[in-house]
Parts: sequence; C-alpha cells; structure tokens
Amino acid sequence: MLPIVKYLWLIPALPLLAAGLAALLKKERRASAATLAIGSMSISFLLALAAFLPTLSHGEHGVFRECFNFTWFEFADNTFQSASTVQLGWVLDPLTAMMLVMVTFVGLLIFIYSVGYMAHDENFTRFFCFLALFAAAMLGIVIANSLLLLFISWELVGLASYLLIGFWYHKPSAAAAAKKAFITTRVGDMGFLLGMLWLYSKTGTLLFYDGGNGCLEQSALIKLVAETTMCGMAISTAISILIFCGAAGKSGQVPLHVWLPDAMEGPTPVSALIHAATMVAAGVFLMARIYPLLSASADPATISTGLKVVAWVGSITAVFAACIAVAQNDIKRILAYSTVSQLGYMMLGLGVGGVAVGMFHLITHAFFKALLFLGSGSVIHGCHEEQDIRKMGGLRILMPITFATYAIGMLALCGFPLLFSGFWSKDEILASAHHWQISQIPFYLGVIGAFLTAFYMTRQMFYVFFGSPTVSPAAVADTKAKHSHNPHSSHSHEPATSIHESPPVMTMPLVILAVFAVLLGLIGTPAWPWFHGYLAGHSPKVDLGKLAEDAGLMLVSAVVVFTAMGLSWLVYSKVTLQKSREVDPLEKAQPFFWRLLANKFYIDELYEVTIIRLNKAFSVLSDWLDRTFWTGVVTMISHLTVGLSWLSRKIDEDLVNGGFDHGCDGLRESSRNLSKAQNGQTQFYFRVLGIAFVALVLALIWRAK
Amino acid sequence: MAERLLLANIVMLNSIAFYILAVITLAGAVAALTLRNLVHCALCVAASFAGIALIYLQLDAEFVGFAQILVYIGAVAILVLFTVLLTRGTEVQAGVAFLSRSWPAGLAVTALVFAAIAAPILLTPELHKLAADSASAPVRKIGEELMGNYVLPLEVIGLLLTSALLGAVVIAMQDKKD
Amino acid sequence: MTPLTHYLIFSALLFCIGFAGAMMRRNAILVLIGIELMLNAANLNFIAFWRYGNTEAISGVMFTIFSIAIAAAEAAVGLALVIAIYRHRRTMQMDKFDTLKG
Amino acid sequence: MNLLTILTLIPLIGGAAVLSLKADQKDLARRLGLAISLIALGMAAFLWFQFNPSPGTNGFAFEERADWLPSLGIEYRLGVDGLGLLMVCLSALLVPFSMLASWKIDQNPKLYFGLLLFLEAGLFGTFTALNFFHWFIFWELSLIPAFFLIKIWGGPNRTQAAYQFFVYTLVGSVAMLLSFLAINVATGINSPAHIFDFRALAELAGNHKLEPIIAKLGIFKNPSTTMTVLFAGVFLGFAVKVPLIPFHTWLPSAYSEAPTGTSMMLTGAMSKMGVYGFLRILLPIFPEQTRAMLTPLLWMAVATIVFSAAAAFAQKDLKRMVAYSSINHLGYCMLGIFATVQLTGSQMNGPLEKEAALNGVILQMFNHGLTAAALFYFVGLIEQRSGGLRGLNDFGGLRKPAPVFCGLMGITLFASLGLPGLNGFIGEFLIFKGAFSLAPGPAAVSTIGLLVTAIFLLTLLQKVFSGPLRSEWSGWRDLTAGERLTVVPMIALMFVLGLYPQLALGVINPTVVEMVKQMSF
Repeated sequence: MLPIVKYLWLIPALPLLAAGLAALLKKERRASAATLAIGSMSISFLLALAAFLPTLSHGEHGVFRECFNFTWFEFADNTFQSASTVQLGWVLDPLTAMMLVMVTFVGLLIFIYSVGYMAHDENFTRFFCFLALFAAAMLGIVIANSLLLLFISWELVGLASYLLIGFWYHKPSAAAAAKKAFITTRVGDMGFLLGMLWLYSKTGTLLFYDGGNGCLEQSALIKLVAETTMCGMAISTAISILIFCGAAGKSGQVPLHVWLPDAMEGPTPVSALIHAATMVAAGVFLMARIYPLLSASADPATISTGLKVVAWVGSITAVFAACIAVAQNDIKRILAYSTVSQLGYMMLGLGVGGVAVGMFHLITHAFFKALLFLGSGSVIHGCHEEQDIRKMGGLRILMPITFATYAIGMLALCGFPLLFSGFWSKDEILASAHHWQISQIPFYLGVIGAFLTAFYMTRQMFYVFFGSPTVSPAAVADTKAKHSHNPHSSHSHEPATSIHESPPVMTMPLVILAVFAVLLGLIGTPAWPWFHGYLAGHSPKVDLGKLAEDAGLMLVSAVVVFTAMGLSWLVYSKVTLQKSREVDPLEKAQPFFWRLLANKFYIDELYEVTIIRLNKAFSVLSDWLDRTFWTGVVTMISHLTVGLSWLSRKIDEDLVNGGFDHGCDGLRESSRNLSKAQNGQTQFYFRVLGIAFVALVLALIWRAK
Repeated sequence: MAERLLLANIVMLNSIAFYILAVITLAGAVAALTLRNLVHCALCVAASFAGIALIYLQLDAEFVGFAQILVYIGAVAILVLFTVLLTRGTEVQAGVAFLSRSWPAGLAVTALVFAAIAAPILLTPELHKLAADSASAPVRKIGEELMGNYVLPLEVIGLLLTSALLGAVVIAMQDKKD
Repeated sequence: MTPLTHYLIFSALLFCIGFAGAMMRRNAILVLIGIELMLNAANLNFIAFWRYGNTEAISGVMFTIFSIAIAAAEAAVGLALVIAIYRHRRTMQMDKFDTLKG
Repeated sequence: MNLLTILTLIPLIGGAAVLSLKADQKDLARRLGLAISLIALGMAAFLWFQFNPSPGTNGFAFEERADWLPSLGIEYRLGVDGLGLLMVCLSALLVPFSMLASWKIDQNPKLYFGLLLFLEAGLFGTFTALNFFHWFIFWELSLIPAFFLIKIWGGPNRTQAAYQFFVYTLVGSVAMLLSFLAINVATGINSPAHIFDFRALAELAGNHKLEPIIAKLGIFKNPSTTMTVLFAGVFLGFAVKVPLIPFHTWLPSAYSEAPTGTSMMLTGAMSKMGVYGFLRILLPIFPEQTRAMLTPLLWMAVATIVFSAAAAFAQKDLKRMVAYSSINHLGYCMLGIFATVQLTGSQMNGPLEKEAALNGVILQMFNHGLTAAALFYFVGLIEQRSGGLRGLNDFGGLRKPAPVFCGLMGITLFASLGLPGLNGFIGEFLIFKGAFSLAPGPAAVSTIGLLVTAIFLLTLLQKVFSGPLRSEWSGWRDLTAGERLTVVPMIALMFVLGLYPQLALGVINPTVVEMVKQMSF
C-alpha cells in the first residue's frame, strides 16, 4: 500500500484541526485564524497533489484503487465476524483524487479571496473556523470508503453550511435561510439514511471497497440485484433511489432545490465555495461514488431504473431552474438558480452518460461557477453590498479585471463554443443525452436549458457591466440606509464615486480561476478524452476524428448559444443604455409568465401552504391531543374514580348506615322532645309535681273504691 | 257542775283559740307570700310560724311547740331575714312583676291539689268519729324514745345537721377570686 | 272539742298556700318560704293525728321533731344556695334559673 | 462489604449527613453534598475500570448475595452488568452536574442537596438490585425525593405537577407490585421456595416454565390470559416512567415545573429507570406476552416518537419543548427494544440486528441522559438570566452578547438531533440499523421524528440566538468560568462518545450478547 493512502486521512484532518484551533482563538486573533486555515488548506492541497500522482498510472485490472479500512466500533457478537463491527475507511482512486485536488485548490483560492472579502467583518476568526470545518467535512466525503463515513461527513458538511449561511445571524433572513437549508437537506438525508440502513442490513457492510466484500463490489451487487421489492424494483435500485433523495437534497434537485437560492444570504465566498463549487456537487459525487449500485441491473443490457430517475430529475431541474433564473434580479440569486440548473445537467450527464460525463461537468463547473460567484462578490463588494443588477451598470470600466474574468466565467457557463471548458462538458452531456436509448426528451430539455442559460447570463452581463457607469441615486440612498443599519458592512466611502476595483487578494484568485475555466476544457474534448480515460482506467488516444463525429451536435449547441445571446443582446442592450431599468422588457411582453418565473413557480408558496402548513397543523394536533385528549382521558379516569368512590360512599352511608342512622335519629328526636320538658324552670316542675300528686290521689281513690 | 262547766268552758275556749290561731297563721302565710317587700314577708312568715307553734301547744304537744318556736322563729325566720338583707331583697323593684309568668297555671294546679287533699278528708266519715282524750307527750318520754328506739335517726340527724351546716358555709362562702 | 277534720282542712289550706307561693312567686327566697310552710302543714298533720289517735304511741311527735330538724338543715342549705346563686347571677328571679334545662 | 453496597450507602449516609447540618450552614451543605456526589462518582469510575465479569456469571460482576427472608424468596442480591454499570455511571455523573446547576438555590439548600443524594441512592439501588424486593424499595425511594424536589422548589404550578408526577408513577408502581406479588405467590404454590429473583424468573420464562406456574393461581381459566394481565401491570409501571405515549401527560408539566437541577435528574437518570426496567425485567420475564402485543407496542413507540416531536414543535416554552424532545428520544429506545422482540426464527442476521438495536438502545440511554441534562441546564441558565422568562419568542440575537453560550448550547442541540461526530448519532444509528431490519415499517415512519426533531431544535436555536438583539437583553452575560467548567466536561464526553463509541460499547456489547442469547428466539 502506498504511504499516501495510509495518510490520506491527513487531508481532511488538517483543516479539521485548524477549525478546532480557530474555534478556541479569541476574536482579535484574525491573522492567526486566516493563517491556520490557509496554511492547513495549502498543505492539504499539496497532499492532494501527492495523492493525485499515483492515480495517473493505472494497474493491470482497470483503475488505480487502494483503500484503508479499520474498525470503528463493535456492536454485536463477534461470531458474526466483520458484520458485527462498524468499519470505516478511505479510498484513493481517480474519482477521489480528482475531487481532492479540485476541492483543495478551489477551496484554497476561496480562502485567500475571503481574507479580502471578509477583511472588515468582526467575526473574521469564526468565519475561517467554519470554512475550515467545511473543507474538512467536504474532504471527508471525498475520501470516504464507507457509506457511513460519507454520511457522517455529509451531515457535517450540512452543519458547516448551516453555520455559514447563518453567519450573519443578526439578519433574520439569514437565520431562516440557514434553518431552511439544514432542514430541506435533512429531508433528503432521511432517505439517504434509510437507503444506507437498507443496504447495511442486506450486505452487512457499508464499505465501498473491501477486497471483494465491499457493498459496491461484484458479490454484493449480484445479491442486491437478485432480490426485488415493491413494484418489481431490484433492491439495489430501491436503495440507490433512496440515497438519491439525499443527493437531491444536497445538490438542490427539484423538488428539494428551494433552500439553495435562499442560501445566498451567506457571505459570497461561502456561496462560491459551498453553494457552487463543492458542497452542492457532493450529491453528484455521491451518485458517482455509488454508480455501480445505481447502474446495477439484472440484465446488463438494460438501463437501471435508478439511472432513469437520476436522468429525468436532472433534466427537469436543468430547465426548471434556468427558467426561474431568467426572471431574477439579484445577482447572486441568478447564479444560484444557474447552479441548480447546472447541477441538473450533472445529474443528467451522470444518468445518461456515466460517471465521467457528469463528473467532468462537475469539475469545470466548480471552477467557472466559483469564478462567477467570486466575481459577483467582487461586484457586490465594489458596489457596497448592492445585489440588485438593475441598480448596477457600466462596471466594465470601473472594474476591469472583474469584468474580464467574469466574462470568461459567463462564456464558460453559457457554453461558448470551443474556447471554454463549459462548452466541452455541456456538449458531452447533450451528446450522451442524444444517444440515450430511453427517450429524447431529456436531450431537448437540455438544449432548452442551454438556450436559457446563455440568455440569462447575457442579460446579467448587460445589466451589470454595460450601460451607464453610475449607480442610480435611489441605489445610493438605499446603500446609505443599509450602511447605517448594518454595522458589518465594511465600507464607509462615498458610494457613487467610489465604485472601485477589488484588492489584489481578491482579484488574483479570479484570474487563476479564469485561466482554469478556459483551459480545463482541453482535458475532456471528444478528440482527447483524457478525463474519461483517467476515471475509467485506460489511456486515451488523440483522435480528431471523434471531433468530426460530434460536429453536428456541436453545431446545434453553438447555434443555440449564439441565438440566445443575440436575442438577449437585442432585448437588453437598449434597456441598459436607457435609465428605465425598473421594468424588464420581457415583463412588459409577458407579465403573467414573468411573474410566475420571478416568483420561482411559487414553489416556496406551495410548500408554505402544503408541507409547512401540514407540519404546523400536525404539531398543533399533537399538542392538542396532548393537552386535551390524553389529559382528558386521564382526567376522565380520575373523575371516574372519584365518581366511583362517591357512589361507594353513598351506598355505605345511605344504604348500610342509613337504617341504623334512621333509628338513631328517631331516638334522638324523641329524646330531644322529651328534654324540652326539662326546661330548668323549677316552678314548672312544681306544677308537674302538683298534677302528679292529684293524679296519684285520684288513682288511690279509684283503687279504694 | 261548776267544775264541768269550767271544763266545758275550757274546751270551748280551746276550740275558739284554735280558730283564732288558724286564722292568724293562714293570714300570716298569705301575707308572707303576697307582700312585695321581702322584709315584710319574712316578718309575716315568722308570725305564721308562731301561730303554728301555738297550735302545737293547743294540741298538748309542748315539746314540739317549743322546738317550733326555737327552730322556726329563732333560726329559720332570722335566716330568711338575713338572706333578704344580704341579697338586697329590701329594694322593691317597681314595675317588675312579683308573680311568675305562669301564675294562672300555678293557681289552677293549687286548686286541684287542694281539692285532692280536701276531698278525701271531707269524704272520710271515720275522721269525724275520732275524739281527743286528754293526753300529753311528756318530755321525759320523748327523751327516752330518742335515746332508745330513735337513737339511730337521731345520730343521722346530727350528722345531717353538721354536714348541712358545713355545706351551707361552703356554698355561701365568697369565692376568693371574687 | 274541735273535730280533727278542721285541723286537717286547716293544714291543707296552709299546704296549698305554701304550694301556691312556691309555684307563683318569682323570688327564690319566697319559694323557700313556701316550702317551709308546706313542711309546717305536714308537721301539723302529724301532731293532729297523734293527738286524735293513740296518744301513747308518740311516733307522730318524733316524726315532727325530726322533720323540724331536717327543715332547719334544708333552710340553711337552701338559703346558702340562694346567696351563692345571687352572687353569681345577680338576680333572684326563679325563671332566670334554667341551667338545668335539657 | 461489597462494593455495590458501599456505592449505594455513600449517598444515603452522605444525604443524612447533609441533612443533619444546621439550616444556616448553606455553603457547607452545598460543598458537602458536592463532595459526596464526587466521591460516589469516583466510586462509580472505580467500578467502571474494575469491571471485568468472570465467565459463567451471565456478564454480571460485583455480585453480592445474602439471605433475607428465604421463605418468601427475598434475598439481598446485587450485581451489575454492562447495562447496570453504565446507568450507575450516568447517575453518578449527573448528580454533581445537577448540584452545580442548583448551586444558586437559596431556599433550604441542605434539604435540597440531601434529597438529591437520596435520589442518587435510589438510582444506584435500582440499577444494582437483582431481587424484586429491594429493587422495588429503591424504585419507590427515588420517587419520594423527586416529589419533594418538585413540590418545594418548583415553578408556579409545582404542587399540581408534583402530585401528577407522584400519582401517575405510583399508579404504575402499584400495578407492577401487584403483578410481582402474584408471581411470587404463584411460585410458592406447591413449592418450597417463592421466587422474587429477576434472573431466576427470567430463566423460568426462557424455558417456558413460568406460564404453568402462573396457571396455579387460577385467576383466569386460561393461564395465558393471566400472564397477559400480569404483563400489563408490569408494562404500565415502566411505560409511565419512560414514558410512552399515552402515559406521558405527567411529564411536560413535571419537567417544566421542576427546578433545573431536578429536571436534569428526572430526564437524565429517572426516565432511564423505565427503559432499564423494560430491558432487565419486562423483556426477559414476559418475552411471549411482549411478542404477542408486538405490533401495537411498536406503533406505540412510533407514536411516541412522532407525536412528541410534533408536540415539541408546537411548544412556546423552552422547558416544555426540551421535555417533549426527551420523550421523543426515549421513543427511539422503545422502538429498538420492541423491535428486538420480533421473532426472527432462522433468519441468519436476526441476532445480529437485535444486538445492534440493543447496543444502540443502551448507548442512547446514556447519551440522552447526558444531552438532555445539558439541555435542561442551558435552558435553566436562560431562565435564570432572564429572570424567569423562557418563552421561545422572548429572546433573539443572544449569540452576539453570549457567543460561548450559543456555541456550547448549539453543540448540545446538535448532539440532541443526532449530528454525526457527537454522541447522539451512534445510538440512533444502531437503533435504526437494528430496527430497520427487524421492523422496517415502524422504523421508516420514525424517521419523520428525526426530521421534526431537527426542525424544532433549529427553530429554538434560530429564535433564541439569531436575529437582531433585543434591547432588553443587551446586558446578557456569557457563560461564567464556573458555568463553563460545569458544562465543558459534559460536552467533552459528548465528543468522546461520538468519536470513540467503543468506549461505552465495549462494556455494553457483552451484556447485549448475553441478553440476546437468553431471548433464544
């Protein structure tokens, strides 16, 4: 075993340690906290590179894969051998290595960026503590060789996300968004948990790879496929769909996507790191990790139901979120919906084209979306916490580096042909969808999504960077008002004139990310699919002919992108030049649809009136049951007891004692009457005596006769 | 003849004395129980007692007559008088009825009792036939009887009088607290 | 010679006068006096029957002597009670004395 | 003298010593009480390290046996296995914690601390006794101090709450006592020896000999009916104590009216007496009756989990909310216990899953004791600082003036909702692992409880600590050094057990293996 495999745990452990130490630091020790976090992250990055290198060479039987397992605790009779213990472990394979590099690299850049972005925040120390905690948990997900360890890290990621979204806890909206995020993802996690338990009870292990005994290895899969459960689903399918619930929660798939746009309440680096590049991709990573289980089916020729579900949910999400993004005005919310939409693409790619297709988009997206978010952060930073794109404008002159890098990110996201990474990864997904046997609808949905993406990104560009370089007076007033309310906002310059480029600590990461947003496409072109080879464990060959094969499709997607961008230019170039930005041209044309989209298809409202109301009602019912019903039953029983004892008393007193008492009463009554004669009046007694005497005499006389 | 006449006169005089004494006694008794002033009552009752003593003498019971005088007039009447004085019975309270509320009933009962006593007396003819011999109860004989047949009652009476004396003193004695 | 019945009637009258006084007067002293008179009436009967009966048997006289002694004791105790009651109740009214009421 | 007897005597004698102090020696009473509870804790820790049951004792150690009234089957018999030991340690751990939480009580502290020590003696006695007779004495002994602790130092409705608590538990106890007396009488018919010994009874029940013996009573024509009635009596006794819905209505008012330290003992240790009873007494002696009632019992546990979680969400009073969450957590224990009764027959993994579930149950008992007590401690601190307010909507933004307070309470809340890495997770995971295989339906429905728990605990965190700081709380004090010292060991233990559960499972597992073996089905 390679030493790096044995010490793979160091990669998440270092940031965890940093987080622990930072948690103990005093608020004032800002520099130490940043140093700790960035230092640990750089070491992790180097270690990740060290782990990456060996995976480039693949062994004789496919991919490079080594794992290290250990027993965590024992919970049963040891006659069951390994089944009686819970084992954890980590694995090093191309999937892990690639994610490790991506997470540590993007993470490192974002950490550095945060030093600038959060420079004036009073809880700076805490911020780096949370960031490092997040990085540790995310890396834990990546290296996990056990579904349980993955789940543990998964929950910790959720915690870190909760803490970071609610970082500005004094804002009620942030606190609410944090709670919403945690709970929405937990809904999915319950499915994940059940799936995991099911898998555990069926296979007796949660290790992915364990020398042939792991749950993703052949023997276990055969067993899982053989058994069927309701609706004739193979157990493997049922389990993977349950686990997909978790992935859908984390990765914001419809219908659990509602938390992600709200999560933009957190600081922008958080949005970039967690809600664009890494955490939300964890769901996709999870599905890639359990791909053997997901795709397992009794007949190798057929596509498993699990894959179908993933593909359909992904494609629907892609279009659904893109639609909403068109009608948003908050720069971060647009990006958030775009993230949801791109995550849908990844799921779609995973479902229709396999691990490599989905993961490639994940990697490219991580870079360009992080770039976009950081760019938007730079914009927000420059515009004094203004997030409404209608109130911006002309920033291309004021913030040239931001503009340039943002434009690269935007083109990558739109899938601008040939030059940008996003084009290649998205094109591949569309190609796979096109070749999918089951249905062509996901392909068309994907194309529509691509069109919408190009459209709304162009719209955003126009609003933010073109047009007049001044912020409207209303915005200035608004910003001022915000400043007075918000002690955390860091700037106290004169707003209108002081829109400025961000400091180098912020722009440098932008530039680096922009470079990667362009170049990364080269590792996964149809002509040289190195990435796919890397993941699948074979060496790719350069084959320009492949390029030609897919040329038709590329052309289609290029046409779609150009059309969308052109249309958007037609609609918005004029608007941005004029000052009347309050009403969107599309809103004028289709007010109904616009409102529908602006309100996100009323999904939140739908949940509000259904699930949340239901939950409230249920809890009120439970409370009522408790206070009234159960207590009522108890009270009734106690009343019954009291009643019974009353009855028994009555019987005792009236029936049994009654007869006796009645006699006594008679006696008492007569004696009372008699005692009335005893009135204490001596002279009365005399009279009685006299009368008695007379009576006696009469009696004697009568006797004498 | 003259001696018999004298005797007859004496007998007649004796009878006349009884009637006079009876009237006096009854009048004293009635006065004692009807007068409002308690001192007058006490004096009247003393007169009544004296009348009875004289009737005893008239009936040739000299010892009893003198005992009556000593005890009733000398002791009881004086005692009553003292009591009246001690209890401020001299103050006649005007406006307060001197008879109890139920006096009519008392009167009726008295009438009945009188009837019950008088009727047997009047309806018994044997009583009229009894005639009185000249007789006397000599003091000597009484003394012998007291020391002979009646010695035990005498002792008991002595004891009774002693205890009554003590009892009266104890009862009438003022409580120390008061 | 005065017939015995006259004595008896006289004695009955005296008895009834005493009885009426004891029953009808409110003053406790007078009640006692009434009772004394009743006793005297009874004593007179004893003497009268003795005089008109066998004068040799002097039990009538003896009874009278004992009766007088008892009457003296009775008067002493009775009047002492009257004084004690008066001291407690500040009254001599017979109808106020009803502590023996049942 | 045996170690366990000494262990029980320490708080008993110590309690008497504290009571014998003068009324004005308040500080001395507090210190003496704490010192005695620390001695007891040290003793429990000593037992923990000495615990090494020799083979052939069914996993029991420190056994002690003395005849008492042999003709009635009454003997003095003590002993602990992993379950008993863990509960003893939990009680010993919570008493000093609870005393520190009650340090500020100024009304007759010597009585308060003395009663707490008596309560501890009752708990020790209950968790170490192996004969019904003195077990029952200790069982009731623990009730009396608790009653007075609520009655004297409780909130405004304390009298009603105390009586409700007392009468409820007493009714359950009486039902249980009657059942046991019936068993005792039955074992004495045509036989020289009455039996009160738990393990002897369990052995009889395990060999299906108990029912013929009970038949001699002749109460009902059908001996199994008699058994069911006796089962119901014992069940009632424990179900009230745990409590299971619908026997729980005493709990919210008792927990919320009791002073903080007492709430901690009630939820941390006394509720465990019920679960302990299920494991030690009901399950081994009435296995078949439990199995006959399995479906309703399982759904009763599910109802306990789901309804209590939902009811907690509806509460506006922090203490009541925590009280309901306590019911919720014990519901998982009950789910695990009932699931193990399931007849698995020849199915290979049956015993494995049962062992998983029971391990989880016992671990959960310990974890819940720790977490719930700490939660009550924090709520008590909030109440103390706010001058009696503890409504969910009375606060807001407290994180700003009290970051450490928020952080530590947050950790406790997350431990309570089962966040991995903290202690709550392992227990729940094992319970669900076992229960999901043995009873998939109820286990799946119970996950709703997990979700709702998260909702209300996060709502608590949000409403109290987040949002703008209300002006009246701007002077809110963060945890003082003493308070930190009180609670940090608890939180450290949460982390230790969350990361290294083998520490506890190493002791629990042999006991559980023994239990499952004895179930023999």
